[in-house]
Amino acid sequence: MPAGQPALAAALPRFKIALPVAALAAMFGIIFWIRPAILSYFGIGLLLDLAMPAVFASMAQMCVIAINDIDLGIGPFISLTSCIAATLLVRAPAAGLLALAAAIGAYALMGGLIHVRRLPSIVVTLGASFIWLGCALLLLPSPGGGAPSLIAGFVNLSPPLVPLPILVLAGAALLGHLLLMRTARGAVLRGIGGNAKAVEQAGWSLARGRMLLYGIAGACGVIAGLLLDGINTSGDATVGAQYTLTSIAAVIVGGGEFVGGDVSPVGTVTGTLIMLLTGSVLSFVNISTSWQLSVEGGILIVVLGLRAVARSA
Amino acid sequence: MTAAAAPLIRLAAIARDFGSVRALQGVDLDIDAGRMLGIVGHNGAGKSTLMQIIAGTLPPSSGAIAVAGAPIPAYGVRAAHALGIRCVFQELSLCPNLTVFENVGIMHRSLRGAGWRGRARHLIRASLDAIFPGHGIDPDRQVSSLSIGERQMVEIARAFSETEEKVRLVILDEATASLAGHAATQLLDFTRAARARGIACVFISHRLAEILAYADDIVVLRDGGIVGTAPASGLDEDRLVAMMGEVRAPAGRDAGGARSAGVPRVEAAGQDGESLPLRVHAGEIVGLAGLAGHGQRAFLHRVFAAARHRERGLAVNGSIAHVSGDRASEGIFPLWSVMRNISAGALGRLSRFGLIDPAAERALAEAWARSLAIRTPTVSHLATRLSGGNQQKVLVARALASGADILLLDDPTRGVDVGTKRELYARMRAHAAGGHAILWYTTENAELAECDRVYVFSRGRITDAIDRDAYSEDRVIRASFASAPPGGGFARAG
Amino acid sequence: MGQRFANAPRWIWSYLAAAVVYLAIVVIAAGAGSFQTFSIALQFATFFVIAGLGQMLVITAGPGNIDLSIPGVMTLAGYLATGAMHGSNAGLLSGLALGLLVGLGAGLFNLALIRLLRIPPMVGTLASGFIYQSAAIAYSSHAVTQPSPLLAAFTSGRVLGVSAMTVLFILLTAACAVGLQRTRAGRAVLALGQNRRAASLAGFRVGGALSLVYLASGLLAAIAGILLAAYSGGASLDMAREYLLMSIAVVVIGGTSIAGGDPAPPGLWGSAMLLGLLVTMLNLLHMPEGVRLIATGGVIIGVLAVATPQGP
Amino acid sequence: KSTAHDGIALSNSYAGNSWRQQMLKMWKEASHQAISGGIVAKTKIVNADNSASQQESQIEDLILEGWKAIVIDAASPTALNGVIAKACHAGIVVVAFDSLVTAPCAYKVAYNYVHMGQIEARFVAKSLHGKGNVLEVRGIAGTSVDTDIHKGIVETFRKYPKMKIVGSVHGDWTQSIAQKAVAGVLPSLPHIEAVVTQGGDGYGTYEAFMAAGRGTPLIIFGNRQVELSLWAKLDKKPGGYHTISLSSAPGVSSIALWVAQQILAGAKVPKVVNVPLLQIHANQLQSWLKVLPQGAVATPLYSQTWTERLIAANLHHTAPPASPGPETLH
Ligand SMILES: Nc1ncnc2c1ncn2[C@@H]1O[C@H](COP(=O)(O)OP(=O)(O)OP(=O)(O)O)[C@@H](O)[C@H]1O
Ligand SMILES: Nc1ncnc2c1ncn2[C@@H]1O[C@H](COP(=O)(O)OP(=O)(O)OP(=O)(O)O)[C@@H](O)[C@H]1O
Ligand SMILES: [Mg+2]
Ligand SMILES: [Mg+2]
Repeated sequence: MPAGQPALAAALPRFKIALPVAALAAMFGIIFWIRPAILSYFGIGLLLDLAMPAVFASMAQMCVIAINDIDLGIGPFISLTSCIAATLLVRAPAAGLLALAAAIGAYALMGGLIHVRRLPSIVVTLGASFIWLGCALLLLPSPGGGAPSLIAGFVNLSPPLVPLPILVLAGAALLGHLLLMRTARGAVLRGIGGNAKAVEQAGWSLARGRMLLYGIAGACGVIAGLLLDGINTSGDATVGAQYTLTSIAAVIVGGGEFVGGDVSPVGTVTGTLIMLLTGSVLSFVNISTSWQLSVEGGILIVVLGLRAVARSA
Repeated sequence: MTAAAAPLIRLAAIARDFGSVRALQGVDLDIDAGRMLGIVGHNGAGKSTLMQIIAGTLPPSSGAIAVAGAPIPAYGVRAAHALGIRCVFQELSLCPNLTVFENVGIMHRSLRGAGWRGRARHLIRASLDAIFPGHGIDPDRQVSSLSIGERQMVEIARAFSETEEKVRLVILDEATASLAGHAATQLLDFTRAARARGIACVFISHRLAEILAYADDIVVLRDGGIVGTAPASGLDEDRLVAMMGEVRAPAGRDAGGARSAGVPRVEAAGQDGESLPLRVHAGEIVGLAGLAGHGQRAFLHRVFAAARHRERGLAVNGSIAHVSGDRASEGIFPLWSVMRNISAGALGRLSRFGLIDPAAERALAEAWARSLAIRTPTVSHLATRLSGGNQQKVLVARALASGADILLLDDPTRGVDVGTKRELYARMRAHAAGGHAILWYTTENAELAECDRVYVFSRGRITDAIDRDAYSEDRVIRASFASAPPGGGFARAG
Repeated sequence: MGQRFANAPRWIWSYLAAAVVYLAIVVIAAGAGSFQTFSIALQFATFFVIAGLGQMLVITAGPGNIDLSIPGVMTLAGYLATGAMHGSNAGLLSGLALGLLVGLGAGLFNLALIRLLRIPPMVGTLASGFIYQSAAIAYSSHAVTQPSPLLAAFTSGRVLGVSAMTVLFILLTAACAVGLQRTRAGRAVLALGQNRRAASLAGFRVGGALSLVYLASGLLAAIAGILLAAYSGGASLDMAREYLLMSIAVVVIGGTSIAGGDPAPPGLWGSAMLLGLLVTMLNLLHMPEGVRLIATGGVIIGVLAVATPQGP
Repeated sequence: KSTAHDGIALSNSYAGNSWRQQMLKMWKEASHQAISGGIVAKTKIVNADNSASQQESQIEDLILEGWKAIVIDAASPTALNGVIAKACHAGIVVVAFDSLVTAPCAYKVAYNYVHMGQIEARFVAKSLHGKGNVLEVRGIAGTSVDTDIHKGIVETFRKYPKMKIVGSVHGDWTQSIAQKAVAGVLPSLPHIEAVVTQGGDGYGTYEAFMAAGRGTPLIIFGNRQVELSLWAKLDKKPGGYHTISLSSAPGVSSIALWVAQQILAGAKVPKVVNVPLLQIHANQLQSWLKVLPQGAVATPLYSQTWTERLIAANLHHTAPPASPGPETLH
């Protein structure tokens, strides 16, 4: 770790968050400039409603990345929880709740397994991804099912003045920030990613820390699945598939690092919105959807490239 | 507290093994409240291991620990912490991704709930102010943005900070190594005040003057055992050095002979009045001396890099091989056999039509294993299964087998027993005599006697160049604390 | 010998598991067509092995190294190659050249991201994979992809009941295994994967080794894409979709250490056969897709847990 | 009511196979006719990557862009229901075709896939004189298209007690996957007399049989050019080759466009518009092959007037108009 240039080094964390925030602001600017009509209660609600599940997917990934792990199974896990919500939770709410709790428990146990047996998280979660998807398909072989009225009712809420997605996004960012960045326990959890030995030397159990973070990740996955079910009013065993990669991208674009426990909930929300709104911006400026993936890849490269330049400057 | 009362901490017959390495062999030690115990000893003597056992972060293999006269059966971090035992570990143990005050929160479990951030900030600021007046460290800074010295200050201040749990013992394991001179003085002066309040201190340092000036008692550790205990008042630097090291007469060797003039293998320009120039010729063994972390290792890396790319002020002529004493992180390939570890540097010569010849590879490895007397059942044995000293020999064999013109040795005898060391010295001499140039950084002053010339580093600069005839350990120690070469105003650091 | 013996079980596991599944198939089908089942599974395993070989090299270069752009490269190379062939043997060479060029270009681009821009390989290749896939999407709307008959025949042709393509890539796998263990460049990759610093200090060209594996991965992905497209009678946009995770799964089940430095080329065949035969077996048992996936996941975690050596 | 100032957008879940490419081409041709004829103002195509959530977000963007009608080829029969309800709520006409949706407010342009299965099974049973082993190559598991065709096949074969389905695999309507799946089970199967497919998988099935060294069974073909030219090739051999080609035509996108336009124009349109399947018989084979470039998919281009007649037939439960032939293409 270079000890020199403390001023620059001190500025880097700020730059890391300022960059995505500026990019997001620019995207909103373009959207509202091209289509001022979207700047309405209805428009914003529609523009951002899918950000609700996506943000929780990214939050789950963030919890795992916080301890230098990677989760290749979060997408199928979200599919599974949305299938549980669409079937069990509708037919037999008690069994559904139990299944969701078991899913969270399974996530925590997976964290425990990784810690105790010192397995590489990337492979364990890869294997788990097949299991989640398999369970989802067994539960719901073809898309269908319904949505519990409570959840469907929630996603259709029209709170006064501010559209629901904004409230949910702001709430997730705020709550995540308070829990992870402001509480003493949050600091300990992030500390594991930064210097696990130091945390252990201060008397904390690393096994418990990892299980807790995986458990929170599982809980975020469940929330994402529930929201997805509410929005779609049905379950689908493949509906969450692309969250696996976009959540990783969102965490990193939002200023997170793969190693070092350097993550931020606010950045993660920002990163998620950037990944999500790329498609809308392209659609509004009438660029063919063929190039959407290219633009997403390009944004990743530009943001991370700029960050690397800032780091080595 | 009278002398008759039980000591704050009593260690009885503490031993600790790391695999086949015996780091501590039955240490008995008392630590008294209100006094500072200084511990000195060569690298790898077992100082840090002992401290980790006291701090509860490492269980002893055997032995007993009693605090204030009461034996503690389930001794561990939590127990130690509850008893008011704090340790500033040798390697930094702050989380770089957290702020200063968050790191304080990690140590004090009682800092939680509403307002913990404010309390943590206040706590660390107060402690920093008390120990290092004028420190200029903002508790809201992220640790990764602090300099090494500042991080060290934070860690020290954190160890002395008190919540409801009172501090009874603070261990400072080479805590002054990365502190600027006046910060070190501030710290040591502060410990006087702390001792007056009944807090015990354990202070480990390679700066003997500090230990002598501030410690109440001094313990000397060698090869995992205590070889001497004395009140500091009765000791001086010479006697302490004598207790620490085996004072060995330099082994006889014929001066010169292979030593050649001509184009130097390595040549580093000096800086006027700041740093002396350095030169290594074929056939020479050149030592790099000074306190650990004063630029010797960085210099070796610069030389290594200069063999491939251009470097300003550094000329390297010839191929280069590197041997590190830090086997685990920059030497041994853990998945490879002894054979492959040895042959790694010589693959070019072992290849026929682009393919490595297995018979030739085996022959090479076996020849070197025999020549260096590496103790291994076969050369197909996993290198990590060997003892530390034999692993080190594997690395030396790799470098020698590569046939490089220049050999860089980075403290290559760390954790190596005396017999092996002697073998290696002889091997180096023979290698140099064979027309190779050797650049050797060591933290053991006794090894410097093996060199044709010694350059002493202090704060990244070369402050003295001592020829073999003029060599004395005293001169090395003096130059180690100098801030500039003799010509440019020689000053003794304190 | 001791070391080699200790390492052997790591890739043996996949062969054992594959053998068990194969025996189960023979029993279930009461012996009907058992050689054919084997040879067909082998033929399909080949595509996984080709892509897995590149992924294995990248993973061998050490922690954090993983190539997520493989599906993108496969799709793009498959499209461009079969698009240029236009169903005629005249276009064979230009098609092949175009496809391989895609692989080389992708490898270079990935390297630029990783070495020049210092983007972590995982996101770098994720991003570049998006770009390759998107290029394929854009190209697909005005392309007619039809492989040259010669190439198509090569992918499905048989010699003594075994596909010629399979034989070729068994040879390539063997060459790769030898290359890794017995050439200087191979040893550099192994050393890099075990300990980057030590490798550099031991005199290995670390940067060169890293470049080698990413270029190889790009090229092999391109080859897999071209052959898959040729075999399928043309490219499709999601022809490589399952290769994102499967290329990693094949490598890991095959006994390659995800921590780097310890590749297991023979294991690729064992694990690709295992995954293929598993599907056949569950198909024969009329098991639903869900069970097949759960079995796959169980196999991955199970093999990992069995084959991961436990430190002190 | 004039639709001259209205815009109609197509949200397509996936553009990665030849059927969908052809479908998009047909949409573009129909769009061209509609725009140059002054019938609608503009059209647009948005393709997703086969994921429901991406398609969802794209449809949301289309709603925000103010399109009057959105035509959907869906990634999931149910996952889009939420956003479709929002579109309907915003007064947008939603027409689903090909891969349908269950949202009640959406109009559907539907093939009768149960009927498709029935025709296939009846043809096979008649050709084999009511006795033989059949392999069923199915589509993508879990889709309604697959379950419907399967249903038609099974219920028809039930009437022929000596017709046996001895194996069933999922070929996902893709040559390569069908080939892999068929090749995987073939060794453990008895002699197969016929293969019922769902279209798009006939060529791969044939390849698998060849690779296994088995004789050519009766394979029901779809409408891919490779399938049709394979048929022509097999037919040249002594004895000929007796089969039919049965499939959904990608040109259905043009029907969906015109249906959407008709609804916007205020015409009376039933919630479900049934479209006849594209059947190609041996006598039509050559004329189709003449207009089909390599890699293409056989389909007519449906016109506005043809669609009007189709709608009328659906309203009055009369026979649908005869399917246009290859001559509608240029
Ligand atoms: N975790 C470990 N695993 C294996 N060996 C270890 C470990 N920690 C220490 N050792 C070995 O134990 C011995 C004592 O090491 P220790 O760190 O206590 O020395 P030290 O006196 O603190 O040296 P220094 O002055 O360099 O800090 C050394 O030989 C070292 O290699
Ligand atoms: N094994 C690796 N895994 C991940 N990234 C790597 C690896 N090796 C290199 N990189 C990336 O590539 C960058 C450039 O590599 P680097 O410059 O250290 O190689 P090099 O020193 O030029 O090699 P050489 O030994 O050939 O000189 C590194 O900073 C790092 O981001
Ligand atoms: Mg120490
Ligand atoms: Mg370099």
